Amino acid sequence: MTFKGISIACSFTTFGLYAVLILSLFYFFRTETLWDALFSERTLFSIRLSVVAATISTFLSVLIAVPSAFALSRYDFAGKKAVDTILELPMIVSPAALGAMLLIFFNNPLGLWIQDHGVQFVFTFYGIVLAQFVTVCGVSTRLIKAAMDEIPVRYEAVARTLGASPGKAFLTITLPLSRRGIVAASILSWAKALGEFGATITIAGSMAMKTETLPIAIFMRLASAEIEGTVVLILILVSIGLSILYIVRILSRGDSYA
Amino acid sequence: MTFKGISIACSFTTFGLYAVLILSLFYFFRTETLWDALFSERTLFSIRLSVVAATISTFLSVLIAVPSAFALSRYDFAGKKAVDTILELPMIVSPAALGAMLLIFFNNPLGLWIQDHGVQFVFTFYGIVLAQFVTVCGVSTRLIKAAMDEIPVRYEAVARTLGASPGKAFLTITLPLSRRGIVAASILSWAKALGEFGATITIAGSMAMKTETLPIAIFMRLASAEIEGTVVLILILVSIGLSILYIVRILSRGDSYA
Amino acid sequence: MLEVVDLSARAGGFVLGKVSLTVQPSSCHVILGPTGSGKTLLLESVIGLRKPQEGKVILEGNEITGLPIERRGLSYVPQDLALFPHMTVRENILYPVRMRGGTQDIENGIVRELVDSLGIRHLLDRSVRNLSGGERQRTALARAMASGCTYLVLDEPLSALHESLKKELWYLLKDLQRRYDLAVLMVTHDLEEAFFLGDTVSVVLEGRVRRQGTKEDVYEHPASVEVARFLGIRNLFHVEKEGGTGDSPLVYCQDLRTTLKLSPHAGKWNPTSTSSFAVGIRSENVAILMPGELTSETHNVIEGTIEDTYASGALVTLMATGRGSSTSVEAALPRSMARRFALAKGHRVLLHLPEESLFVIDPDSREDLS
Amino acid sequence: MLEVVDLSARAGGFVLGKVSLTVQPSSCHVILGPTGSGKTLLLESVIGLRKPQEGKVILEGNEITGLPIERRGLSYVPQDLALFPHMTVRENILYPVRMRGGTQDIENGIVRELVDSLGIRHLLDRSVRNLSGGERQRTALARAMASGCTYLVLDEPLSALHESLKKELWYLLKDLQRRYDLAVLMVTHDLEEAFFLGDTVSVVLEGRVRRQGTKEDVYEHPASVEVARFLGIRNLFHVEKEGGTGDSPLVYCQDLRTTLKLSPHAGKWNPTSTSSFAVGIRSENVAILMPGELTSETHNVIEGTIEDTYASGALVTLMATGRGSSTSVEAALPRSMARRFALAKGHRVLLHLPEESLFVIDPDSREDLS
Repeated sequence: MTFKGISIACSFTTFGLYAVLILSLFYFFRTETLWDALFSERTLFSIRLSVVAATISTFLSVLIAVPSAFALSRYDFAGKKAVDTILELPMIVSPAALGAMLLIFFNNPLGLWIQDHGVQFVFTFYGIVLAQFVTVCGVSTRLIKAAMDEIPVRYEAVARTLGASPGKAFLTITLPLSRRGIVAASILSWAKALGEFGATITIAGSMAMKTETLPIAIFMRLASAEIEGTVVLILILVSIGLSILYIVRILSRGDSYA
Repeated sequence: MTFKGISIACSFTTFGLYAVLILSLFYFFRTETLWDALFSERTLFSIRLSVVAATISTFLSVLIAVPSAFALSRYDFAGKKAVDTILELPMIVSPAALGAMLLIFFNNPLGLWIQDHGVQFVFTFYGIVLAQFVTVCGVSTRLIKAAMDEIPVRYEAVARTLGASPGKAFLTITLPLSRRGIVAASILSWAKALGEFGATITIAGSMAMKTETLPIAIFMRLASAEIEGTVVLILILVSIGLSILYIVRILSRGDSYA
Repeated sequence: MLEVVDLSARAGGFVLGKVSLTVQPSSCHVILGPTGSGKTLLLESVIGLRKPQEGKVILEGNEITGLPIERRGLSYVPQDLALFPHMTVRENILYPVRMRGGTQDIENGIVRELVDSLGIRHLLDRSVRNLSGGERQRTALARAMASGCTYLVLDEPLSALHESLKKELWYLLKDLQRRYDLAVLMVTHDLEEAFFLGDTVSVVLEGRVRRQGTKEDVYEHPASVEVARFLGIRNLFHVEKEGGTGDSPLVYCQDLRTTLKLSPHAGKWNPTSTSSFAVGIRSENVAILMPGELTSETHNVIEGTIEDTYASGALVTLMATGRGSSTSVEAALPRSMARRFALAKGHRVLLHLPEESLFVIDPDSREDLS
Repeated sequence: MLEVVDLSARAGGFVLGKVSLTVQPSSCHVILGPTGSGKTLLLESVIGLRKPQEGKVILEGNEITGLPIERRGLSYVPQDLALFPHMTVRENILYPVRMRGGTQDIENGIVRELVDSLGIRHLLDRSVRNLSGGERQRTALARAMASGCTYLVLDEPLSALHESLKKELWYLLKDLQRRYDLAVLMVTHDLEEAFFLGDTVSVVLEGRVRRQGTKEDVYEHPASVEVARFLGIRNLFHVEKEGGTGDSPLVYCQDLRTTLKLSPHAGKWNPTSTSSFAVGIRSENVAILMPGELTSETHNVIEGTIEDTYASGALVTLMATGRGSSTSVEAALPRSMARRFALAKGHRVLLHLPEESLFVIDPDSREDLS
């Protein structure tokens, strides 16, 4: 077998692994249970809860990620390296540890004060949003920074020689040029928020009809051996995931400023 | 405030968020409990279990990722897009769903046969390794592919005009040139395997002294309100995470073939 | 002998038309064309980096079109040289020897000779990352030639170098070519380089070979408007047949309002079927006569006024317009001559377009002349 | 007037020494140097993209060193042009108008004029992604000039273009410069471009200005070995003072085994303190005399044998070695002349090194001559 053949075979092995996992779901797939499971009040609540929470957390993180990413991509400032490093923390540290850190924070005096005088986070919808935000904020900043790094600084420099202030150069050049990268980063962040499990279950628990997001519902149903219902939920998540990959792939096609 | 100032302030906000989370751990940090928690049999078992499982799963995935990444980076073949897309699945789909898919697979006839005649995966050490492997294999392939994409194809092409077969060109040119990228990818994959929570807990459960990895131990201790012990475990994970980020940053510095 | 026969290739939407060319032993064939004309695509098809759609590549009588790259027997230096960055100069040079299972010794036969004639002995233990531009070129050449192969394929290998260094390497290449009897196929967009190094030249424009021949032939007779423009010739004029014999035809040039005498070797045209066509002349072939110098040679002389002069390097270029004409003639003359004649804007000059330097534009391409 | 005074800058480990230069109104100052010599660093410090370590930039009497980029009043065209890819040609050109709050109308005053004189009216609604090389250049120039600013800073703006297109743009640039009274500061590594476009030239080598002056001055008197080599001059010879008056000194050239007469304007040297130094001559200034042509001018003529000839484009270069000498002289002569004399390898020729073309190398740099 040629070298080329072996390497391609390896890549199909990995492919096969994931494909078998998806296909094996269909062994337990029943059309009847699809509708039952899909339109049960509890499933619909999970879907709505997941979508709303992921949307809010993604919106918030992109809002702060765009200017942060620009600062990290364009300016040199004291502490830049520290900021850049800590952004990867949620990608490296276990989500369970992240959730635990949140829970521990709310057992601190400051956290307790916030809980008493502001918003209740532990075991609530806000806790879900916060868990997702903490997981996603670093990722979206990193992705948007990568998109902005792709845009040569010279565009802004030239815009400035043409009379644009730094803010105007950002609004008229950098922002429109990184638009597709920002959209792609938002979608990927949204998918990550939607699938967040470890941090969410740690801070918000797994209360049916209250904090049961889709991933938590999968875990709970499986624990109670409802395989057919679980399969339906997994298929929903997998379909959303694959559609998102497809969209992002289209968005990032042919983006080159070299 | 200038535009530059605002954007830098935003990046420090994100930084502050994560920094506060880490700092709040120290509110519950007691030196006495550090040693107690660290050297308890159960903690040591968790650490050993996590390190061994993560090392095995990372080794296996890098082993298959290197040739797969080369095929994806260098060759055009039927189904390449499908392979490339599905590799991102574990990054997009919830780890809980991934674990559930594994569990469901082992309830299939094929999976049951494997369990009966080969290795027992559900609720065992092998289940942990498999969960980590499934989570990490796509990521490591993607990272190594990115490293290989950085190396201009012309190096191999020129090597071939100088008399090298495709296999020799890979061994003498591509592999040494992507060495640092492969090492960095392995380290990041190892960190991801170490922190894996959702898939592991779904397929391997959370049995003390059997399948309790570090992230699962954090979750379990927090559930039983042992905050001080949890803090120690989190600090271990965070320190490993930050050291790895630092190492990877050094490795990926100054790698340019343009 | 390396032959390319009816080769066509495609990259994305770009199509390279049927190309045929021959590289004679111990000679250099240059493929000359602007960026994006398909030169590199052609070279990569010959080397085997791309599958051609049609056509053959034949090396010393054997077809090599289907062979894997490593068994074609062509040495290749790409535009960016592709020196292996993780190896020293020595390791780079010995790479082809190693791949072909030879003795990995820098003191062995041809390798030793190359190291000395390229003057890179002192660099052997350096990493290729720390070489200067010229040192990189020499190393890449040594590596390509170390396998002893005498067919060398070069893709604009000097384009990154500064002019004076580039010229040093031209001399070096010529020297190597003679010493090792190399057959060189090379691509460039640099006119001077092409006409310095090439024995034969193919001009490629938009994926098609538009002109092919010996260097003198291509240089003096571009044959089409596009090729003439590409070679930097701006003196192109409409003419109509007027009379004269086949040996020395006379044409009337409306643009310059004068009658021109052509040489019989001025180019392919059929005076009986074509009555209206175009002629051209290189600016350095336009001579300036001082009023007293006007001899019995009364043909092909125009009286004009200097519109503008541009000095650049060795040559001074001037634009002059004949009386009653709106078309200007470009003349380039050595700086010393321009100084002696004290030529300046507004001066009257006599421009001589020598008949042996006028070439005829292939009438098929005449319509492109605006 | 744009003045740069004692500017020094640093990028990584690279240091640009103290540079002073002046761009006179309506003139063009060219910074000429090879890749990596610090040209772009210098330009970026003037534009404000980099903070200089020391020195001042003064525009029409006002120091602008500390001003933000957008308030310096300099228009800039970078090497890659940096046309905004998400805008049409029209939007690109109107960008500076929009940023300065002017009427965003292409038919307004200078913008309209520019669109017409640059010939880009038909491109206005095209995306800049689909422009050809020349169209991109014209758009970039129009955009830089649309704000009405008459100080233009260009960073090798033509380096990506093919030769013939490049020349078209040289003429266009000259024309724009005259029409709009532009003061241009421009960087290039292209010798021909520098001496075509520049009124004054600074040669920058390894972060230091090595020669500065009018274009003729720099071209004819490189003054140091490095600058001469960089300008492509290979005829550099050791000489020793022999005699003659201050007006027409005589030197003995060991390399060529002959006595040479120098002109009083040959360069700065002090015949009393320096007895041994070097002279140079451009290859195109070396004349070939036919045996009969030898006149009363007996000085500076060498009898030599042609070692090699190289034809390339308009000029033929030949290397000739004098009797008993091992140093060869490079002479470049027009192709037509080489043909008329039928010069070939082995022929004997008389080489004339005219005294007015010989220049003296600054003795401080003499030791670099190998």
